[in-house]
Amino acid sequence: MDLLTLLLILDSTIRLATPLLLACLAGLYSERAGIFDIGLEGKMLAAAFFSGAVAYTTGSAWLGLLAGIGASLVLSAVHGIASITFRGNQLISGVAINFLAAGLTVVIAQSWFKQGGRTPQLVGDARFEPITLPFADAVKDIPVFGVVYNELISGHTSIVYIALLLVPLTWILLYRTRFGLRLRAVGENPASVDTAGISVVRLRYIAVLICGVLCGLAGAYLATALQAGFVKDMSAGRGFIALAALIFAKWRPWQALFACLLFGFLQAMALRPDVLEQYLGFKVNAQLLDALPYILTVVILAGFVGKAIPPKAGGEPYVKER
Amino acid sequence: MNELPRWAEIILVPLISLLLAAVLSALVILAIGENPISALQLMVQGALGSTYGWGYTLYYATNFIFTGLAVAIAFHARLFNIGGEGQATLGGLGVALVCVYIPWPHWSLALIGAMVGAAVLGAAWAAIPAFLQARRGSHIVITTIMFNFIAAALLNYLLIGLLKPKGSMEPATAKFAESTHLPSFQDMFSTADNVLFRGAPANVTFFVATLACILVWLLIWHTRLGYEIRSFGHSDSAAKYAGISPTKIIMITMMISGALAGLMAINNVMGEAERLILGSVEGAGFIGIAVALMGRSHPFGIFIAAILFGFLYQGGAELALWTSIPRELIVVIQALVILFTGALDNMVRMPLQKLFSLFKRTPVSEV
Amino acid sequence: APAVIYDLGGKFDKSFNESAYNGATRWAEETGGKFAEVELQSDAQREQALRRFAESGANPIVMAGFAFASALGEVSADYPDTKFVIIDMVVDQPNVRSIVFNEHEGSYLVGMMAAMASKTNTVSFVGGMDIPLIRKFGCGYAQGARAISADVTVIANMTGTTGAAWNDPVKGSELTIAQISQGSDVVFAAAGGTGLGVLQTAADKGILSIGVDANQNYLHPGKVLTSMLKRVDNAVYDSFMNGENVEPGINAMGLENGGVGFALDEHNEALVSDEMKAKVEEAIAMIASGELKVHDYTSDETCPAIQF
Amino acid sequence: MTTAAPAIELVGISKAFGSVQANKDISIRVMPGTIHGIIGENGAGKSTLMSILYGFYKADAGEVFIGGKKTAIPDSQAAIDAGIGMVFQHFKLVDNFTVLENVVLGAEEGFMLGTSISKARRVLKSLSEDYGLNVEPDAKIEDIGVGMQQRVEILKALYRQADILILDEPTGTLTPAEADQLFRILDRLKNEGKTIILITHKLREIMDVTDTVSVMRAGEMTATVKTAEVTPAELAELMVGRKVRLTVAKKDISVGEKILEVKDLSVKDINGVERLKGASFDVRAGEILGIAGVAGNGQSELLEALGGYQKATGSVTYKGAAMDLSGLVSNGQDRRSNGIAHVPEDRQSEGLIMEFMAWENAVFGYHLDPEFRKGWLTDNAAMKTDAAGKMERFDVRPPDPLLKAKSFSGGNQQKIVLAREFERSPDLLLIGQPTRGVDIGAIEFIHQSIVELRDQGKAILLVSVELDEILALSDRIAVMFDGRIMGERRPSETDESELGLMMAGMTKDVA
Ligand SMILES: Nc1ncnc2c1ncn2[C@@H]1O[C@H](COP(=O)(O)OP(=O)(O)OP(=O)(O)O)[C@@H](O)[C@H]1O
Ligand SMILES: Nc1ncnc2c1ncn2[C@@H]1O[C@H](COP(=O)(O)OP(=O)(O)OP(=O)(O)O)[C@@H](O)[C@H]1O
Ligand SMILES: [Mg+2]
Ligand SMILES: [Mg+2]
Repeated sequence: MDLLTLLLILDSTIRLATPLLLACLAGLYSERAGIFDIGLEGKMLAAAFFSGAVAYTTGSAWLGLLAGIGASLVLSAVHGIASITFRGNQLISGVAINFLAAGLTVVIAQSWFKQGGRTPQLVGDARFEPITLPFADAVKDIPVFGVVYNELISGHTSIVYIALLLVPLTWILLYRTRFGLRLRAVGENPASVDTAGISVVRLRYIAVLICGVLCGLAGAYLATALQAGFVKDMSAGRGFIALAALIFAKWRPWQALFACLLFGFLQAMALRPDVLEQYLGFKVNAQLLDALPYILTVVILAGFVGKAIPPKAGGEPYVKER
Repeated sequence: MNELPRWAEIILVPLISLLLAAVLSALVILAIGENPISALQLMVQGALGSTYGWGYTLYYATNFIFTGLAVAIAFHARLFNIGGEGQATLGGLGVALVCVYIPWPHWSLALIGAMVGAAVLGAAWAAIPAFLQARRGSHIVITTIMFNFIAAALLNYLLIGLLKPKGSMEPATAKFAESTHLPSFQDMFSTADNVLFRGAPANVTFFVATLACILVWLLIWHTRLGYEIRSFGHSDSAAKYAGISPTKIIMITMMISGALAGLMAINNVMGEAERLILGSVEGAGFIGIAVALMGRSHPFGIFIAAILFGFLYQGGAELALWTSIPRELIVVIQALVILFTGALDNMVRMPLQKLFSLFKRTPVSEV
Repeated sequence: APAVIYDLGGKFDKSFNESAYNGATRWAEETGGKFAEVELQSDAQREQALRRFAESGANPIVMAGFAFASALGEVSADYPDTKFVIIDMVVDQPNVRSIVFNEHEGSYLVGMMAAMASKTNTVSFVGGMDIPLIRKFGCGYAQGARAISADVTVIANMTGTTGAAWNDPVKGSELTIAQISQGSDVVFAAAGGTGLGVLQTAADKGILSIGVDANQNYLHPGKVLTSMLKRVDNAVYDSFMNGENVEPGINAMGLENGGVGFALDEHNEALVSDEMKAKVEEAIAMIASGELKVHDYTSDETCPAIQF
Repeated sequence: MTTAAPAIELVGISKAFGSVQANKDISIRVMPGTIHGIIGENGAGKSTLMSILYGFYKADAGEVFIGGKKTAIPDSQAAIDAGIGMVFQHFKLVDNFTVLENVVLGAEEGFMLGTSISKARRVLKSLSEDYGLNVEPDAKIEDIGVGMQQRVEILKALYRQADILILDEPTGTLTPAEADQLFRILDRLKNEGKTIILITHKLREIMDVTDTVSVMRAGEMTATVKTAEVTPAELAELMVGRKVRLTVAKKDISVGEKILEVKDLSVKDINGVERLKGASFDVRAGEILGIAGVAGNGQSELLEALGGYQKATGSVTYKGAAMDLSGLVSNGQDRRSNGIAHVPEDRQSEGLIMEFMAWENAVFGYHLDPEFRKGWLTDNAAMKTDAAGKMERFDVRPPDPLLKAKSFSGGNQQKIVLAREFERSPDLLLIGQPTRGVDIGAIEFIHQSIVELRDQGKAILLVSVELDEILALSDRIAVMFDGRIMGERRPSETDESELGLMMAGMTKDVA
C-alpha cells in the first residue's frame, strides 16, 4: 500500500474513531463505577441534535458543544436517577434513553426547523474547523515524518485532539488519583467505599455525569465537526460499537483507544472497497465489514480471545436495606 | 420494605407509570405547539374508530404480542433478551425461505410451514447468545445487541444477493405465491354488502398470537419446564440444588424466546407484506420490552399491553398523516413507558408502599 | 384534492423530495388550491398512507419514489376511481400514471461538464443506495465524461445497500475524501441526504461538486459546478394540474420534454465556461433528436463506460 | 480510676427493616480501655446495632455519645472522624485491589495517589511490626486467605487511628489458632487504651476475652453484666430466654450395612483451586456421621458433590453402586429418585425459592415426580394438598401453603425444607447446618427429627460448624480441615478441645 493511501485511510480512521473513542471513554467512567450504560447511543444522538441546533441558531460551534453536553447530561441524570436513586434496572433505563433520544430529537427537530427531522446545514463558525498544527506546512515535504505529520496528525478538529488527550488523562485519573481509586472501588464493591466513609451515591452520580459530558462531546463532534448539521439517527449505532469497544478493551483506557482505532479502521476500510480489493485480491463483502466489530465483540465476549471481566458490582444497584 | 398488595402491584403500579408517561407525552405535544387533547381524539378515532383502524391496531398488536411474550419468557428466567429485533428478522428469513421455495397447496399448510421456518430460525438466532451465556458467561444483553446488528447485516447481504429477484430495485424477495396468502380480517369478517377491515393488514395471525398467549401461560405456570424456568429465574443457586440444569434452562428459554420473536414474521412478512423486505421488524423487537414490562411478564398483561401499543402505533401513524406531529412521537411515548414501568418503577412503588402502610399497620405474620 | 407522499428522506431533503414539494407548492400558489401531504417515516407506512389518502377521497395521489411500486400494486386495484401517480417506477395498472425520467441523459450532460472542469482528468460519482436506478445516473455520468475525454478516470462509489444509504452524510463525506485522494476534483452526488455530506466535503476540500434532482447550486455558491435537474417538481405540478384527469400509462420525461437538464444560475455562472455551455447545448440537441443515444443502465443492467 | 466518660454510649436506638424490628430501644455504655462483648443468637440484631454505630445504617430513633459528647453519625465518615473503626462480619474489601490500596481507600491525602500510597506503606509497616499483624502490602485481596483479609480490615481501622474498634463475629471463619492470635492482638490494643466491641455468639470467647458483656435477644438488649460476675450457663439463658438443654435422646440401635462409601473425593473450584482434597469416609445405615470443621474447609463442596451439583473426582459408592460425579446437574434428580435427600446449608439461596409460595417450595427438587403430573401439565392441586399435609405434620407456622417462602421466619422456612426432604423417607440424608439461624424451640424439633430418622435405620451425613450440635447428634465425628478429613472420633472418646485442635489442622492422628 503506498504511503499516501495508507495515510488517507488512517486519517479517515482517526475521524471515524473519534466519536467511538469519546463514547467508549464515557462508558468506561460509568461502568467502572458500576453503572452499566447501554444508553451511550441515545446520549450521543441527543447531543448531536442539540449541538447542531444551537450551533445553527447561534452561529457558534462552541455554544453548540455546550448545548450538546447539556442535553447529554440531562439524559445522564435520568439514567442516574433511575439506576442510582431509584435502584432501577440499568439496562432497561439505557434502552429507554436510547428510544427517548431517537424520538425526541426528531420530534423537536421537526417542530423547530421543519426540515423533516434535520437541522439546516451549518456554515462557518457554527462548525468546528480543522486545526493546522504548527509547522505542518513547513515540514510537509520531509519524507515520511513530514508527510505523516501534515496529513495524519495535523488537520483535525479540536474535538479529535481533545478525545486523544482524554486517553492518557483518563488513565492517570483512574490509576493515579484518589478519585480513580474510589471510582474503581465503587464499581467492584460499593460497600467498601461506603464503609470507608465515601458516599457511593455521589461517586456514582459523578461518574454518570462525566459519562454524560463525554457523550455530549461525541455527539457534538458528529453534528458540528464530522458533519455540518444533524440528521435523524445520525449516531447510526456508534454508541453500540463504542460499547463493543469498551468490552473489547476490557474497561481500560489505552486498550479503549486501540479498540476504537481498530473499529474506526474497519469503518474506514469499508469505505474503500477499491483499496481492499486491490490489496487482498478479492472483493470483501461490505456487509461483513459492517458486521465485523459486532462479530469481534461476540468472539471476545465468548472468551476465545482473553476474558472480558466486567466490574464486579456492575449492573447491580447498591442496596443496603432490603 | 413492605410489600404492596397483589392488585396494587399488578394494576396500580403499571397504571400510574403509564399515566406519568402519558402526562409527559402530553407535555411534549404541547411543547411542539399542538393540542394533546385533540391529538388523543385523533388517535382514538384513527385507531379504534373504525374496523379499518382496529385492523391496523390489531395488526400491530399481533407483532407486539409475539415480541412481548418473547421478552417476558426470558424475564421469567431472569434473562434480558434485547435480541427480539434480530430474532424476528431471522424469523422473517425463515418465512421467506419457506414461502418462496416451497409450493404450498393451501394457506393453512403454508402457515404451518412458515411458523416452523420462523420459529426455527428465530430460535437458532437466540441459541448462540444463549449458549455463550450458559457456557462462556458472556453477558446476554450485549451479545443479543450485537446479534441484532449481525442479523441486519446478514439479511442485507441476502436481500441484495441471493434472495433478490433479478431486475428488482429494492432489497426484497419476490412476492410470495398466491397460495401462501393468509386470510385477512377483511376476508374473514366481511359480508358481500358490508366490507369490514377494508385493506387493513390484520390477519389470522392474530389468533395464532392469542393462542400463543394461552400456551405461554400454560407453559409458565402449569408445566414442569415452566416451573424450572421460574425457579432458575428466581435463584440459580437453588435451581442447581434442585437438579435443574442452568445450561438447559438458559438454552431452552432463549430458544423459546427467539422462536416467539421469530413467529412475529408470520404476521408482518407473510400476513402483511407478503414478501421479505429489509427492516421489516421496525423496532417491534424493542417494543416487546415495553410490552413485557407493562404486562408484568404475564401473558394476559402482555395481550392488553400489546393492544395498547398497537393503538399507539396506529394512532401515531394517523397523527403523522393528519397533523404535523411526527410519527417519532410514539417512539417517545414508548421510551417513557419503558422508563417508568421498567427503570423508574421504584419511584412509583415507594410512595405507594408508604401510602399503603399508613392504612395497614399490621406487619406480616409474626409467629 | 390532490395529495403527495414523500419518500423517506423527507420533504426538505434539498433534493428529490424537496423537488416534489416545490412542484406541489407551485401548484398551490398558482391555483390557490390545497393539497394533502405526508412524509413517510418507515417502509411499512407506504400502503397505509396510500389507503388513508384514497379513503379520504384525495385524487390524484402522487407518490415520489420507486419504493412505492409494490404498495401501489396492492392498493390501486382497491380504489379504481382514484388516480395514482408514481414517480421513478412503472406500475402497470389502469388507474396509475407512471412517470419515469431519463436520468441517464441528464447525467450525461453533467458528466461532460465534469470532465471539462476537471484539471486532474479524474471525476467521481457518489451514489446513494446501490440500485439499478442509481447506477443509471452513474452510467450516464461516466458516458458523458468519456465523451469529452476518452482517458478520463471515473470513480464511482455507492453509499450502501439499504434505505439508510440515502441519509448517511458522514459516509458520503468520507467517500468524497477517498475519491479526492484518488485524484478526483469533480464529484457528482446522486444520493439524497447523503449528497449533502458530499457537497459539504467537496466545498470544504476545495473541489467542485454536482448536485442532483433539485437545483443545489445555492448550497455552496461558487463551489457547486452545476446540478443535474430531474424535474420531479414539474411531474408533480403537471399531475396536480390535470387533477382527476391525469392520464394513466407510462410517461417518460427526458431531455426533449424538459424532464431532465442541468442548472445554471447566479451561483455557478463563473464556473461554467462558454465552451462548456456550447458543448452541452450541442449534446442536448443531438440527444433530443435521437442522433446521440445515451445507454440506459436499467435497460440491460450493463454499462459501457464504467464498472460498478 | 476516675469516673471517665464512657467511650461509647448508645441511648434508645431503634431500627426496623420493613416489618422486622431489628433493634428495639437499645441503650448501652462501654468504658474506654475495655473489651465489651455483645452476644446473641442469629438475627438478634447485633450487627444492625453496630452498623448503626458505624454509620452504615441510619437508626430510626436514638442518640449516640462518643467520649461523653453527643455525636451525630449520619454516615461512616462521621464514625471514622469520631475514631470508630469496624471490621464487618462480611469484609468490605475490594477483591482486585492490593492491601495498600484497600487501606488508603477513603483515607487518601491529596488528589494524587502516589504520596498516600508511599505514606501508607510506611505506616502499615510499622503497624504490622507493632502488632504482629504481618501482611504483604502489595498482595491482592483475592489472593490472600480470610485470616489475612481480616488483618487487613484491622489495619484499615488502625490506619485511620481508630480508638474504638468493633469486630463483628471475627472468629466465624478463623481456626482456633488464628482466633487465639486475634485475641492476643485485641489484648494489646486494649492495653494501649483502645476500646473494643466484640460481637460473637460463642460463649467461650466472651468468657475468655471480654471485660463486660451485653446480651441481645430478638432486637432487645436483655442484660449488660461484668463478665467476671456471670457464668456461661447464665449467659446462655439470657441469650435464648429460657434454660437450654442441648442433649438429645437417642435409642441405641445397631448400625447396618454401608450406605455411602466415599473414597478420595476431590473438588476444584472455578479458579482451579482444590477445595476438597481426597476425603474418604463411609456412612452406615442407622448412624449419624457428623462432619465438624470451621466454615470454608471444604464441607460445602463435599455436600455439593454428594448432592450431585458439583463436579468431583474420586469415587463414591451408594448402596454398592458407583455414583456419577460429573457434576451434571441432572445428577441431582437421579440422587433424589434413588432415595438421597439433601437439606442444604443455605436454605435462602439453595433450599428454597423465596419468591415461590410454600406449596411450590414443598415440591422443589421433586417437581418431576409423576404424582404431581397430569399429562403434559403439572397437577398444582395435588401439590397444594401435599404441601398442606407436610406443613401440618412439621408444624410450620402459619400452615398456609399460599404464603411466599420469604414471609416465613427463618425457623419455619427451615421446617419447610425439612418436611420436603424428610417425608420422602430417604435412605441417605445429607444435611448441612440444620439449625443455622433457627431459634431454640425449632432447634429441638429439628434435632429430634434427625434422630428419629436415624432411629428408623437411615444413614445421615450431618455437616455443622456448631461443635455442640455435632457432639450432641453424631454417632461418629469426622473433622475436616483444609479440604481433608483430619480424623474420626466417637463422641464418647473425645472432647471439644481435641476436636478444636483437629479443626485447626493439628493432630498426630493420620487419617
Ligand atoms: N439490610 C437488611 N435489610 C433487611 N433486614 C435486615 C437487614 N440486615 C438485617 N436484617 C434483619 O434484621 C434482623 C437482625 O439482623 P442482624 O444482622 O443485626 O442480626 P445479628 O444479630 O447480627 O445476627 P447474626 O448472628 O446472624 O449475624 C434479622 O431479622 C435480619 O433478617
Ligand atoms: N427478607 C425478608 N423479607 C421479608 N420479611 C422477612 C425477611 N426476613 C424476615 N422476614 C420477616 O421477619 C420476621 C422475623 O424473621 P426472623 O427470621 O428474624 O424470625 P425469628 O424470630 O428468628 O423466627 P424463627 O425463630 O422462626 O427463626 C418473619 O416473620 C418474617 O416474616
Ligand atoms: Mg451479624
Ligand atoms: Mg431466626
